[in-house]
Amino acid sequence: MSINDKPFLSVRDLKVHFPTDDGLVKSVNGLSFDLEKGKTLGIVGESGSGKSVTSLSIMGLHRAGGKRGAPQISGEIWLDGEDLVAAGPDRVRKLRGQKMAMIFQDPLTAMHPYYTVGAQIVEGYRAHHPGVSKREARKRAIEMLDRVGIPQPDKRVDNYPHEFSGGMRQRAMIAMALVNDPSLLIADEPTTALDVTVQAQILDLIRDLQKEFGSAVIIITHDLGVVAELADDILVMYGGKPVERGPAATLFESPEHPYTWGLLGSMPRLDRELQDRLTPVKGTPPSLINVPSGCAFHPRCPYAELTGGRSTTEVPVLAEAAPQHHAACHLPIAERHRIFADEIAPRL
Amino acid sequence: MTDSQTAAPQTATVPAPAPASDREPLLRVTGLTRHFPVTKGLFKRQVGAVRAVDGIDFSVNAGETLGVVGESGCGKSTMGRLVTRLDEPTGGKIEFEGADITHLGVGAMRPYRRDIQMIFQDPYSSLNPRHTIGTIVGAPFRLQKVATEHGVKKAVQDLLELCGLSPEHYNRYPHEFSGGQRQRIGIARALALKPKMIIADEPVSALDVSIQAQVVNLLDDLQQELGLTYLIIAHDLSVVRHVSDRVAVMYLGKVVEIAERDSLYASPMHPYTNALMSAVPVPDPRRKERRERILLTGDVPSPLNPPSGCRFRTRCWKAQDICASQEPPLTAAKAGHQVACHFPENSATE
Amino acid sequence: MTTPTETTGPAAGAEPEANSAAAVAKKIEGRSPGRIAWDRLKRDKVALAGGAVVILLILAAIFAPVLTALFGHPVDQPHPDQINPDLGLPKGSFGGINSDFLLGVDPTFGRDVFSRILYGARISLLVAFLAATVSVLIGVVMGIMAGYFGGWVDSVISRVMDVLLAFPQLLFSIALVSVMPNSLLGLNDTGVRVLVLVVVIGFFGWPYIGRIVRGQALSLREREFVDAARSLGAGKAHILFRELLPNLVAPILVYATLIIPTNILNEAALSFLGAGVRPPTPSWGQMLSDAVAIYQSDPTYMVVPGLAIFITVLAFNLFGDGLRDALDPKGN
Amino acid sequence: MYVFRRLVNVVFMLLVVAAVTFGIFFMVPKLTGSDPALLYVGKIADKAAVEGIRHKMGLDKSIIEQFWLFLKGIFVGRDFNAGVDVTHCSAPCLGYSFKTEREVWPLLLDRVGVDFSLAVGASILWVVLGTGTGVVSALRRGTLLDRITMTGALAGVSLPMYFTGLVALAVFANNLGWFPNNYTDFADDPLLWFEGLVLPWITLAFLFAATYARLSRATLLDVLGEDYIRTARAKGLAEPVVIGKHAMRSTLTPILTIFGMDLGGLLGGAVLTEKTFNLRGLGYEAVTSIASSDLPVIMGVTLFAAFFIIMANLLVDMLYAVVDPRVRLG
Amino acid sequence: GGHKGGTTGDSAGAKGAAGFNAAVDKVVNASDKKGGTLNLWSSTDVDSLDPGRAYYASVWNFERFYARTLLAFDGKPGKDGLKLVPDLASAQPEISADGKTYTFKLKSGLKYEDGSVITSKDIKYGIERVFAQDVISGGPTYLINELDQGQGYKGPYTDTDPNKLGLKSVATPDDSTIVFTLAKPNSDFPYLLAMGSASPVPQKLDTGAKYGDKPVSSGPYKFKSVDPGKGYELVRNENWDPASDPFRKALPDSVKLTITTNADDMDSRLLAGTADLDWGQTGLSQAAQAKVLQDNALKDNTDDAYNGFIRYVSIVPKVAPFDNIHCRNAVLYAADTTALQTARGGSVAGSLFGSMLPPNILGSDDYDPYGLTKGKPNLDKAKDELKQCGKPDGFKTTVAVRGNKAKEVNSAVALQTALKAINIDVTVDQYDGKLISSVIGAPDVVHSKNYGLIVMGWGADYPTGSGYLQPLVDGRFITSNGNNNFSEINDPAINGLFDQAAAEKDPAKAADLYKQVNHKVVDGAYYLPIVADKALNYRNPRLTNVYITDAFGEVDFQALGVSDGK
Ligand SMILES: Nc1ncnc2c1ncn2[C@@H]1O[C@H](COP(=O)(O)OP(=O)(O)OP(=O)(O)O)[C@@H](O)[C@H]1O
Ligand SMILES: Nc1ncnc2c1ncn2[C@@H]1O[C@H](COP(=O)(O)OP(=O)(O)OP(=O)(O)O)[C@@H](O)[C@H]1O
Ligand SMILES: [Mg+2]
Ligand SMILES: [Mg+2]
Ligand code: NI
Repeated sequence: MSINDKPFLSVRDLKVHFPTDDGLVKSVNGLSFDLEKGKTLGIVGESGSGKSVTSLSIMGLHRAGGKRGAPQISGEIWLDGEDLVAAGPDRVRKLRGQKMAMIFQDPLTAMHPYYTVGAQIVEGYRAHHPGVSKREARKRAIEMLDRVGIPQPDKRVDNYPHEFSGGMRQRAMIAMALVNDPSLLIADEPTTALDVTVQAQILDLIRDLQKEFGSAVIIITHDLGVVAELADDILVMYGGKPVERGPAATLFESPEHPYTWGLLGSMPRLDRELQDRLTPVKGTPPSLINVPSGCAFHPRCPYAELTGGRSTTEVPVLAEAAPQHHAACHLPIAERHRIFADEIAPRL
Repeated sequence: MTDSQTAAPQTATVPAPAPASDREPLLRVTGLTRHFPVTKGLFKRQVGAVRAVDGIDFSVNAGETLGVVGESGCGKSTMGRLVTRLDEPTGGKIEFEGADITHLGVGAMRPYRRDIQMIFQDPYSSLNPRHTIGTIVGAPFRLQKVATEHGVKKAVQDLLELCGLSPEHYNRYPHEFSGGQRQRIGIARALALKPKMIIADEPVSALDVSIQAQVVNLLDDLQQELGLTYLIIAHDLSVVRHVSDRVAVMYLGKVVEIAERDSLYASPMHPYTNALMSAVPVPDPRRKERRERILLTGDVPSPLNPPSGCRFRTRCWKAQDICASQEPPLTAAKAGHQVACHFPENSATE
Repeated sequence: MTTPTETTGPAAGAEPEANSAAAVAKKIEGRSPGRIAWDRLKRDKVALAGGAVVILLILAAIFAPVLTALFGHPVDQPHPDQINPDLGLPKGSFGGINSDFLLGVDPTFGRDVFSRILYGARISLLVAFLAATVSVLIGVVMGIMAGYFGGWVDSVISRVMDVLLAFPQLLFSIALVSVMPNSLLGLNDTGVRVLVLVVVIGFFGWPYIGRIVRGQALSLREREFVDAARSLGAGKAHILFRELLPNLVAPILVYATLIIPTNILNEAALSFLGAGVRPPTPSWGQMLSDAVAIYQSDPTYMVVPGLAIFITVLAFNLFGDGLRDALDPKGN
Repeated sequence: MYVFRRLVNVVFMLLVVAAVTFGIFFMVPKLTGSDPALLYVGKIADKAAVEGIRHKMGLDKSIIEQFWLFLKGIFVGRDFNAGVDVTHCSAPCLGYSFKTEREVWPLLLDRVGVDFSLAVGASILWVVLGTGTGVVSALRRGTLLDRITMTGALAGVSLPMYFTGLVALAVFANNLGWFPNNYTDFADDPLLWFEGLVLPWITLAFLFAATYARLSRATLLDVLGEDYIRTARAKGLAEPVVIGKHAMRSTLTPILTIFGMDLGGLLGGAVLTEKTFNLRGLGYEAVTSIASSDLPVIMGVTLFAAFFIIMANLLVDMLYAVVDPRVRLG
Repeated sequence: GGHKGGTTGDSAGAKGAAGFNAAVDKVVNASDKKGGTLNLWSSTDVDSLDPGRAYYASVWNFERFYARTLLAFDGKPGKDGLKLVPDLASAQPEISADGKTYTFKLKSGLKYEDGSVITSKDIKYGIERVFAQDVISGGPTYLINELDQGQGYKGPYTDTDPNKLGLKSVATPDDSTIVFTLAKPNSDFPYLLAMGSASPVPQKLDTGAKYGDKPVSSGPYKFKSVDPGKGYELVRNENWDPASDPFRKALPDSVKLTITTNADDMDSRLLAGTADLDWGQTGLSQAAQAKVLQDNALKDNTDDAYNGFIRYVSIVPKVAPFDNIHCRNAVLYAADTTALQTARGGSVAGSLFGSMLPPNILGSDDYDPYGLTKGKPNLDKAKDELKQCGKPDGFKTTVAVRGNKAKEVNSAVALQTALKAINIDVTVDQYDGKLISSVIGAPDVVHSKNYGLIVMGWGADYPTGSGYLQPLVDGRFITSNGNNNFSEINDPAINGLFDQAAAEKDPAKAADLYKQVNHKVVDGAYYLPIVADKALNYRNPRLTNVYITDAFGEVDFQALGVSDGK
């Protein structure tokens, strides 16, 4: 296969396992997806479903070496024709910040408290543009701050992170991530720490910037509203595995997996009629050490019996349910559609 | 499909919010103020004050749920702490069942504590990690010296069951439970003394989406069953819509709008409420292009030095000179809908 | 929108919902926080070794008379035959170590060093433990009050701690020890010295515990369970001692174990400076102090008490370190 | 303004220390029924002689008056009667030693040189060695090297310094004869000064380095878990930059704090070191003055020691504000 | 063993004169070679260089370099050094028949270092200074006791006399005559005048309390530098006339006294030959001592001489059951003197001694009725005495000991162990060593604390029987504070013997009286002598004219010279 045939970002059977005292934590256990330039992928899933671990794996930010905390990573991560899992740490480091960049959830802790915002942006720029002078880099930093909508960027560039408000910090983080025009931007819960009104500003900003730079974007969140705003494609994760993947519109319109139904049913929505009761997913998220046998969702799945026992024994694979729309569920497609139409859709 | 999660019986209908007028308010708050002094220097000279809550009025009727929304730092939690008397108000008055409880001391307040209970935001920090569930849920009985028919243990186990937990959990420690279960424990504790009113500060915001719904349903069911009155603080407008009968919107220590739920969500009058609503991301990709969003500029100003006049004017697209000089009072714009704005939207006069 | 502040640990949270019939994988035994710490501690072999040495030392100190009777000679009995009368030094090399005197004899008198080390351990451990108790008691009460009440209470207590830490405490200890009468409250000379050492070491040690407890109390105060207790009508005493104190047990235990080796060093230092218990009651620091004058001619007499102090302190430190790791919530 | 306020605070703390010290050492002779004057008469105590000495020492005045005179001496100086004429002891005057009848202030200035020499050399050694090993073992966490250095550090913390010092003396001074155990003033002969202090430096540094190694390792490990380190890596910075620039800066801040305290403590007298190595610094002076109830010297040493500790604290706080922009002094 | 120490071999071998204890009663390396620097070292600083304020024996010894007195101890080894010879005085004093008036004539041409003449008024002024105890404190006060005679003289600084010479008992009819009038005869009076506190001080140059910073020399050397805590340097005083001086040799060109902080360092310098003599003469440190004793070449350069101290245990008859002499006897018989000696550091640190008058004082003898010098306890006799005392099953008592003196604590512990053998249960009570005056020096305290036994030591301020014994055993010397007669002996017979001796002009006869006092004290079982103290001191082989004078129990500093002229 030639390089050009490959998608810009292609993750193949990614497994990230952490050895701990209590056992092997299978944080990501067989994840595959593709992402093209200019497209946005939304990854949703509950806390602990392996979203952050996935993004850190792509960035190569898991700690290598040593005994504790270093995960066992297997599978392939192809970025622009290069396998990041196979590449050496030095190579990945060169790509990091330049070709791929990341925005973190909590901008306050993600910035060094002792250095000015400007200095931290300049540093990222100069790391990949060794020839650039400090003054030029500073100019670039001011330009980036301006670009992300920070007023008076020439003054603010010399502020420390704690002197910024939450929204401004997240903007500064974005400026820092975009300073080298990365072609892949990963945003791990970029707005969770922010207020709705500020969140709206930031989401707008990300969308505009993506249009402008044409980069590929992965947005990670547990808020279905946020992905609906931004994503072209959506990947739903449960217990370290993808359970459903598809274009945003279809996924929201006709979700295939009972877990996705659960997610949609459990959130009150402003855009719908008021329901009397929410429909929660019963039970609690699974242990990643002792992942339930078969379908990891089966202990919480109201339809597990309908699989004729397969759900407890057989691990479902992601199978195409509709064009470009895949789900990992033992329920026959027809059955799924029936249940959705009869029981779920009316309540949503 | 029935929800097997909760033991409480289900009701098929949405309880229609009764008109506020014909009920006696259980809780009435007038001019409530809390300023946190900012001190400086050797002699702790006061150089200013964080006006966290700056004169708010509202009342909650028996059996209803008042939802309070607002952005981070607008004073929601402070308000909640004042009402539960965990904090001392700087000014104003809090009346519970007609009695003034504004400045009662620990001892004098104790009897009222039975009637006013609280559910906390963080299911991790609100349970003492060194106490067993039995101790935690049984604490109200011991502290209030309430005699129980079959002993505290039995009472606690009943409560656990009521909240969808197993009585066997009696001797377990909080760290052995998931977030949702812990929040249930917190709720069981709040219910122990059969309170009349429960104040919940962000009761579900620390929970995962799939768990959040379980807790919201539980709160609903308990209200039905026990006839509770809720004051629920949250920043998630959708959750608030789901649980509340009436909703108050706060901005920088002030209530800017307070209305019946449907009226508020259908036709918000304060520009800020409008902006808030439009900012909520909607989980529907088809709607994203069609929605017109009101994007606010800038951040919430500092409560240390709030803007003059209308506090929202610095971010308001409708602001005029009068907004800077005159503070708009909270007035009833229509039945069951009060707003504090010089130029309210969706109003008859517009 | 949710703000997961903490991920539910998969192991801890894997408890199935009560009435959800399907059980999630492994059911975890209900373990109390103390039990968890103990399980962790059990895996730390080094800490366990330290703990074992500590226990042995305590036993040795308790049974010093028995051990002396079995393997040594009475503590205060001189053995002039073991001493070179011209030099006042033990006969034979290595401080007179032989099959009869396992650790040799002390210069001048020829008393059995083995017995004296054992009896010295009694003083060292007694002073260390009692002083730790004093420090912990004062430190916890002061720290918890400063941390919980804040305001002027905190200011006053913190200032007192600052002043105490700025005091040249060794000097004070020496001064106080030197002016104490030889009998007090019905105690004999050694009793008085021990009492003074305990009071002095314990008193100057409390600010360290106080600061830690204060810091912890400050952060615990912000935890919502304190508000929860208050909202149930709990009084101050209940909050301080029923809600906060159980959460302070871990740091207190850790710092108590870590303050003991410090106290042992302090006691030895004071004895070394001549402000400890008085001869003929043996103590390790005093033996070292005696050894300063003659370490060139009788190095064994310096090495033995030195090693005794070292091993004891090391064992306590190892154990304390392990305990800290085991009780540290961040540890897993 | 901040500095001024802190300095007022320093003076206040010193006054408290002075008052308490004065009170204690004034009361002690009263409690024990011993008369300091008796200590300074000759072998055969004569009533008149004792009276004379008591008057000369000012011990016949009330405690308030004595303390007042003491304070006056510090701020404006005071007069002493030397028999033939009155001598003025100019501020800062800590009085005259009862025992040697030398002025206390110059005596302490002279003594502090020893502690200064001790502290400077030892602190350089221990900071470099301690943080160095701590950082290396944090970076090599879990390896054999880490385990060995940390066990070594724990051993270092557990060794009483008077024992380490004696062993060092026995081996290096006595057996090998490498370093003389003798202090020479820097001004007299820098080389001998250096040689004489090598052993005390190493002994002290060994003790402190162990603490610093443990502290810096723990702190660095904490810092390495911080989000901003991950951010630095995400920017594609080379690992040495991440460690050297981002992690180290945060690691050094808490180390700075205890360094200030330790240095302050050492400057105010290192009693055990001085006794072990036969040095005559403030610590020695303190012990001997207590042994001889020499109140003016006791007061002087205590104030010196407290001053250094408090000033070190102040300095650390101010440095902290320089290092950490989040800290505002106000 | 190998010879690790310095380079001392050649001189010891070459001259052959030296040897262990060679300087005790002989002059080692007698020579008149002048020049060079005498390097004295000390690990303790001087208490004061002001002759009126010094009390250290070594300073008194050292004063002979710069402070002359009317009479002075002769520069001779051993007992010969106890003889007083005229120094500033032209001859021995004229003593009146009633023994109360002493008249001295000064030599002519005596000068201070600045060339001014030394007059009898300066001597009187020097003596008067001692009366100003609020300024000139710390020195011996015997002269006040003898000369005040009820006048209440407060010293020259507050003297209303225009010439500040208001002390009535001393007259200076002219500049070369001085007359002392005593209240009662005292044959020891000349010894008081031989103390530095009776040396002349020129009134013009008196700086009061600070005089010790620059004492004005009347002797062969004057101070070049005074650096307290560090060192002192003496250089020749050109205005000193050797012809006027009966014994001083003044051999070296300069004398340096270096104060070190480190006794070990000093000892290694001594052994290495870079220091000449331990100025304090307190003996080598234990490490150096062990080294020296194991190496004969080094040992030849040492002297282990009596220093005039007796270490003893006072037995207090005022505290029961020691009111019964048999109980006191029991202690004496049960004492294991070898163990007690070992506790003090072994035979080098002192020899067993049976009585209470040290060997360097006239009248001392080998009296030992209890057989203490045999070194073994006599338990049978002890038990017998116990029985006679009515305490056959033993009793309890307390021994008081200074906590800061390791050797004394060791002694107490050794005594405790020894007495256990006859069931005397001894509690060791350590008191703060600086509180001697108010603890064991206060009879009330001794009684209330039931101190039956007190460990102490004593050395004479002037080498006569009364100088040594009177403070210890004369009942009239008992004071309520600062008492030295711990046993509170108040025996009219003993007191009378002292008076007799004071009136006795012939030293030999006086010595005999002191011998009687000594025997009476020993027979009364008031004291358990432990050892007659000795100190093992090292002398640099390059030193000349080394000998130990019994006057100070130390090497006579002023006689020393250096053979190599360096
Ligand atoms: N270093 C590590 N060692 C052990 N387990 C780890 C480690 N890092 C992550 N995990 C585990 O991997 C699982 C997935 O974590 P991840 O952070 O990817 O979740 P997430 O989906 O991002 O959740 P959230 O929404 O809370 O951010 C979690 O159970 C977590 O405990
Ligand atoms: N104890 C306090 N001292 C000083 N200021 C305080 C204190 N508590 C709260 N504040 C300030 O009061 C304001 C309101 O705080 P509050 O916690 O009530 O806001 P909130 O609406 O609950 O915000 P969030 O949504 O973040 O919980 C904030 O600016 C906060 O910084
Ligand atoms: Mg995450
Ligand atoms: Mg809040
Ligand atoms: Ni509802």
